[in-house]
Amino acid sequence: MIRAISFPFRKGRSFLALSVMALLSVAASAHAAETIVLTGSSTVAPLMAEIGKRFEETHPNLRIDVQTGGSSRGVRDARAGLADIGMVSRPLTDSERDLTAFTLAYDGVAFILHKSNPVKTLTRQQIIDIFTGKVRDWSEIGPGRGTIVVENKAEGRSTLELFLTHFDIKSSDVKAAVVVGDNQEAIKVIAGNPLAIGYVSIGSAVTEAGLGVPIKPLPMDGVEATIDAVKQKRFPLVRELNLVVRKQPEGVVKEFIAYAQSDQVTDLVKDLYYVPVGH
Amino acid sequence: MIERSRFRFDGHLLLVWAAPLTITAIFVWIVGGVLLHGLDQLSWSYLVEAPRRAGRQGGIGPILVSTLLIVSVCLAVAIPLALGAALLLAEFVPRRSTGARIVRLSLDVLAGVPSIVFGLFGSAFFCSLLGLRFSILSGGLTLACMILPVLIRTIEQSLRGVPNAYRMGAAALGLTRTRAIVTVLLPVAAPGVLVGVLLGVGRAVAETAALIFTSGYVDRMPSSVLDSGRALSVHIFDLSLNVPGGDAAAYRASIVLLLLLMLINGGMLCIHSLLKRVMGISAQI
Amino acid sequence: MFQSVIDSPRRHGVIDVRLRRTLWGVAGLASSIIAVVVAVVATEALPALRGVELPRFLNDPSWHPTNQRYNLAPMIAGTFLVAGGAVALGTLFGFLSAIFCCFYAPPRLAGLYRGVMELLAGIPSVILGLWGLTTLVPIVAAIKAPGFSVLSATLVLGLMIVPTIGLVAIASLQSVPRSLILGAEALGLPKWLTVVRIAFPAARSGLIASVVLGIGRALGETMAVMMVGGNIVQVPESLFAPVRTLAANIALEIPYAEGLHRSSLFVSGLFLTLVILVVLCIAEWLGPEPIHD
Amino acid sequence: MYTQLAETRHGHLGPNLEFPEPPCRPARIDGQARDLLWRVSDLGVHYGRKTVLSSVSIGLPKGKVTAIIGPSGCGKSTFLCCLNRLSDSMEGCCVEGRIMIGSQDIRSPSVDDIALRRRIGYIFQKPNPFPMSIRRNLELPLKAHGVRDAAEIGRRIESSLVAVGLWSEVKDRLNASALHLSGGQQQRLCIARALVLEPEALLMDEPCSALDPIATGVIEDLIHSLRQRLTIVMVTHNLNQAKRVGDEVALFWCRDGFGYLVETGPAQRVFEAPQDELTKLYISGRIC
Repeated sequence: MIRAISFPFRKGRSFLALSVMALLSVAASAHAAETIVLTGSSTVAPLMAEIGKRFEETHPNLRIDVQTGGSSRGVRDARAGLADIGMVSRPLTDSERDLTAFTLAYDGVAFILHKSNPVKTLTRQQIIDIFTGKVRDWSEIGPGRGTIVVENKAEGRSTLELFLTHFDIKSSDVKAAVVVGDNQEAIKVIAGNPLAIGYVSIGSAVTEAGLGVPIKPLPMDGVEATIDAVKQKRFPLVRELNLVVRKQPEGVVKEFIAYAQSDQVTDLVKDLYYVPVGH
Repeated sequence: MIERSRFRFDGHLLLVWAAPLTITAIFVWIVGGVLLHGLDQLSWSYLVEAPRRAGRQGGIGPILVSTLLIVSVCLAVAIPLALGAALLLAEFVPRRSTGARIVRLSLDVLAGVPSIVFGLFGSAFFCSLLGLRFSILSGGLTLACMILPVLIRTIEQSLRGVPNAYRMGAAALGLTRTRAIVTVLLPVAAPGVLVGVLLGVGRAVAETAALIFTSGYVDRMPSSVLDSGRALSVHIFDLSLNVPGGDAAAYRASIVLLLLLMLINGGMLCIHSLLKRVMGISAQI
Repeated sequence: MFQSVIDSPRRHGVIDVRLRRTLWGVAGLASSIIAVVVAVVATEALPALRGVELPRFLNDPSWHPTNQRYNLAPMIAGTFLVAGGAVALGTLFGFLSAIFCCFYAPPRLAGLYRGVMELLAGIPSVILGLWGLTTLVPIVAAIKAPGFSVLSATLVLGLMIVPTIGLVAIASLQSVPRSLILGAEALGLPKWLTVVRIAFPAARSGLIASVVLGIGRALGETMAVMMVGGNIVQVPESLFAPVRTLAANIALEIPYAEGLHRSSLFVSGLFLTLVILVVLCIAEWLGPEPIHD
Repeated sequence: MYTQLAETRHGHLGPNLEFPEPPCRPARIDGQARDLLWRVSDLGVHYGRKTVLSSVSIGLPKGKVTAIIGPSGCGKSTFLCCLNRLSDSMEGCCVEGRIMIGSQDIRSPSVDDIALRRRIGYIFQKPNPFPMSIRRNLELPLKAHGVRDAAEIGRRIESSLVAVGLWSEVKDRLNASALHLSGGQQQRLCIARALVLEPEALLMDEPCSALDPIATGVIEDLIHSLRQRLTIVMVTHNLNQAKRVGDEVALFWCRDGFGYLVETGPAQRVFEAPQDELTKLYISGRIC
């Protein structure tokens, strides 16, 4: 009777070990189908995921896995070969000359204010004064009153780099009241605060404004902030969304990149309010 | 002389009723906001179809499947580990022994590690070192590491709550430690264990940052545990922070997540009452 | 007459010894996870630790990694401030909720409120962050300027840890032997005194555990604090000044950090683990000895 | 009722535990070659540095009821725990000296303490039935010791409940929670729970201290009925109870913090003609 108690215990353990081995062997086979892995910027990822899905329709045994983790991860994984293609929402810096970039789409960056803010436009100098803290109150700009709530982007973000280079300020000079990460979060901050000013991708701004979010994009250097202005290259602040690869792509990866730049996907690019490359 | 005053105003009564009321009010405020925005296009097809237009349309079928897989992998790994460690801490080792204090301190520090660091740890350890790459398995394992501290602490507390009289009673009847634990201690401590599991599931379902780096972003229907799968919270995160015009869909997905939570909590309560009837355990009077 | 029975080999003992050994293995595994986490963070932090002298992490002029400035001090202060406020708030509301559920509420209402807390524990920090961003911050902004502040971060984080503290406190209060409570009530003690003087001390070890779990969750929270805290790197001089915690800092910058910037973020991860260790040792040392085992 | 109990004694308890021939031969009449179940020689017990019991040597006769009396705090309960090694489960308790059963010291590592506790039941002062149904309380020890067959379990439960006089009161609500029973009923359930394993001996630590006189009377009758079948060692404060129930009496006393054995012997002699001065005073009740 007492012996009976311990007997199942021994048998149970060997059964466990057997099932673990079985699980692992099955797993190895599951990955035979060919996969293209993309990692990188969370701004580009939604677009590439849709393009990947459409590309998969015409290539049955191909699987395209799009992962996020930020532009720096895209560069690192592409260089280390962990990912076939890296996604970067900015032009390559000179330290990244070893990678080759393929521009996927363009995206303008515009300043946005709360809808109720009476200010219609801002000159370049006014923007520099606001962001460096020389101007603190809307009354010093024109109509409207109240301390300005300056919204800046986090270190390393592509829109921040673009903003700093365009207005040639150093990131340590910017005096901000709030620092945000993604564009959508930036828009929600501005929508929630009538005295706030910030800069986001034009695509997001136009969409959310269209959906009734109380924000309005500001024209810059006289050019109104619309997707067409970016398409006709009239808008000064534009960033490119790139796919980066370590060595010259070949085979299905090359085909996929060409497909992503082709005009078969312009409807997808427009659906996410970016400007397709082709035109 | 001792008749009750008509209304015995007790300052503490106000305090004790005020706290839950504020918490419930805020909860209703949050959930109300979510329901208001997301309830309109909610339909059965939404729970089954695959997402379209980067999630703004179509359903969340594959994402629900990935979420359930991730949570079950997480619980399947975390609960046995937690039960083992908690049993050791509560039953086999004196509370103040150095071994127990080291285990407890290391778990408490683990409980404080931010979810983003867990994501990086998961992707470095499970994804690259163990070669699981972006997969539901590595997501589940990372989550298991995250919820272990909560599980172990609550289970240990519930085991300590079992009166000593039952342990002595079991010993006096000549039950071995193992059998006493299985037939007497764990059934009596079941309510506390249940609380721990509920908190663990709550944390696992609510996790975003860690899963982005481990279980991934792919919203295709996973074919095996080693496929990358997007969890529901990651989907909500992506829709609300990365996809322009994605808010309505984010709220819709949040409603489904809350329903999923209600389902899991309800399920746990049924398991508990079933357990009580089967084991014949009656609540302590 | 006993001979045949007593001399039977000690088979029972073997099972218990084997159980004890497996349990030690499992506990060892569980407690080794933190070592692996710290190892991963340390290997990634190595380049920055070598490149930048340690004191510079505390007295650099500011935190601008791209311009080689790595001052973490304001963020450490921010973490203590926000986590401390949130734990205080969470403990107050958590304990009051536990008292409500265990002693004051009719059973059906208590069950309902437990359900609310269990759901609140499951709400993703993204949703709480969004709610904070869209509703809480404008309210705080109405009181004083930016709205993104220590106050809103503390409120949101406090709200998040109430369920953790409340549910664990309920479990430990319920394990207080009924005879203790009945004894106190038999003496005609008012309910509040019974709770505070008899039930709480008896369940003290469980209550401490719930607070420690709350501290862990507060220090570890990333997403919600990032959305409502304002993320300005400064030692907040008032309750309404924006703040950035170490965890929010990592979440904010890790996707776009390169080289030394990225490994300096991991150094802040190490600092955060150190902060957690310090806070826990204080809690362990301050926490009075539990009365009974 | 008791014959039923006797028959089941022959049942086999599992493949390797052949049950020895029934012990219920009437004890030999001559008192000298008394048949002792326990032979305890200079037993000492201490928790960490605090000594609770020192140099106790006593023989506990088989088939008889030994009542252990003495003021509280003189280690009576600790002594009882050592007899079936329940002391092992007490944290920080270490025991010295020899406790012999037959020719075997029960504290030697080769002794299987689980089997030992199954043969020697223990009843606590405060009734501690498991928070389960009455049936489950009785089933649990049986299943733990390998009795699987449902009919056997049913019969055993009925016979032990009948033995403690609970059967008529609970037979139609066996699935009700044990915690809903009264104090006296709970204590009798605990005794039934011990009896269901058909032990050789029963250790009872002040079983009736928490019970009303009627319930105490029922338990004392129960002890009377079991005296032939089992060896019973009972700790009690109640001198009349010791007189009524005890065949043998042992007086423990407490001196500067630890307990020791004062005197032991047949109840009749100890109460009428106590040899030790201390016993005389304690029995006459003059020492408070």
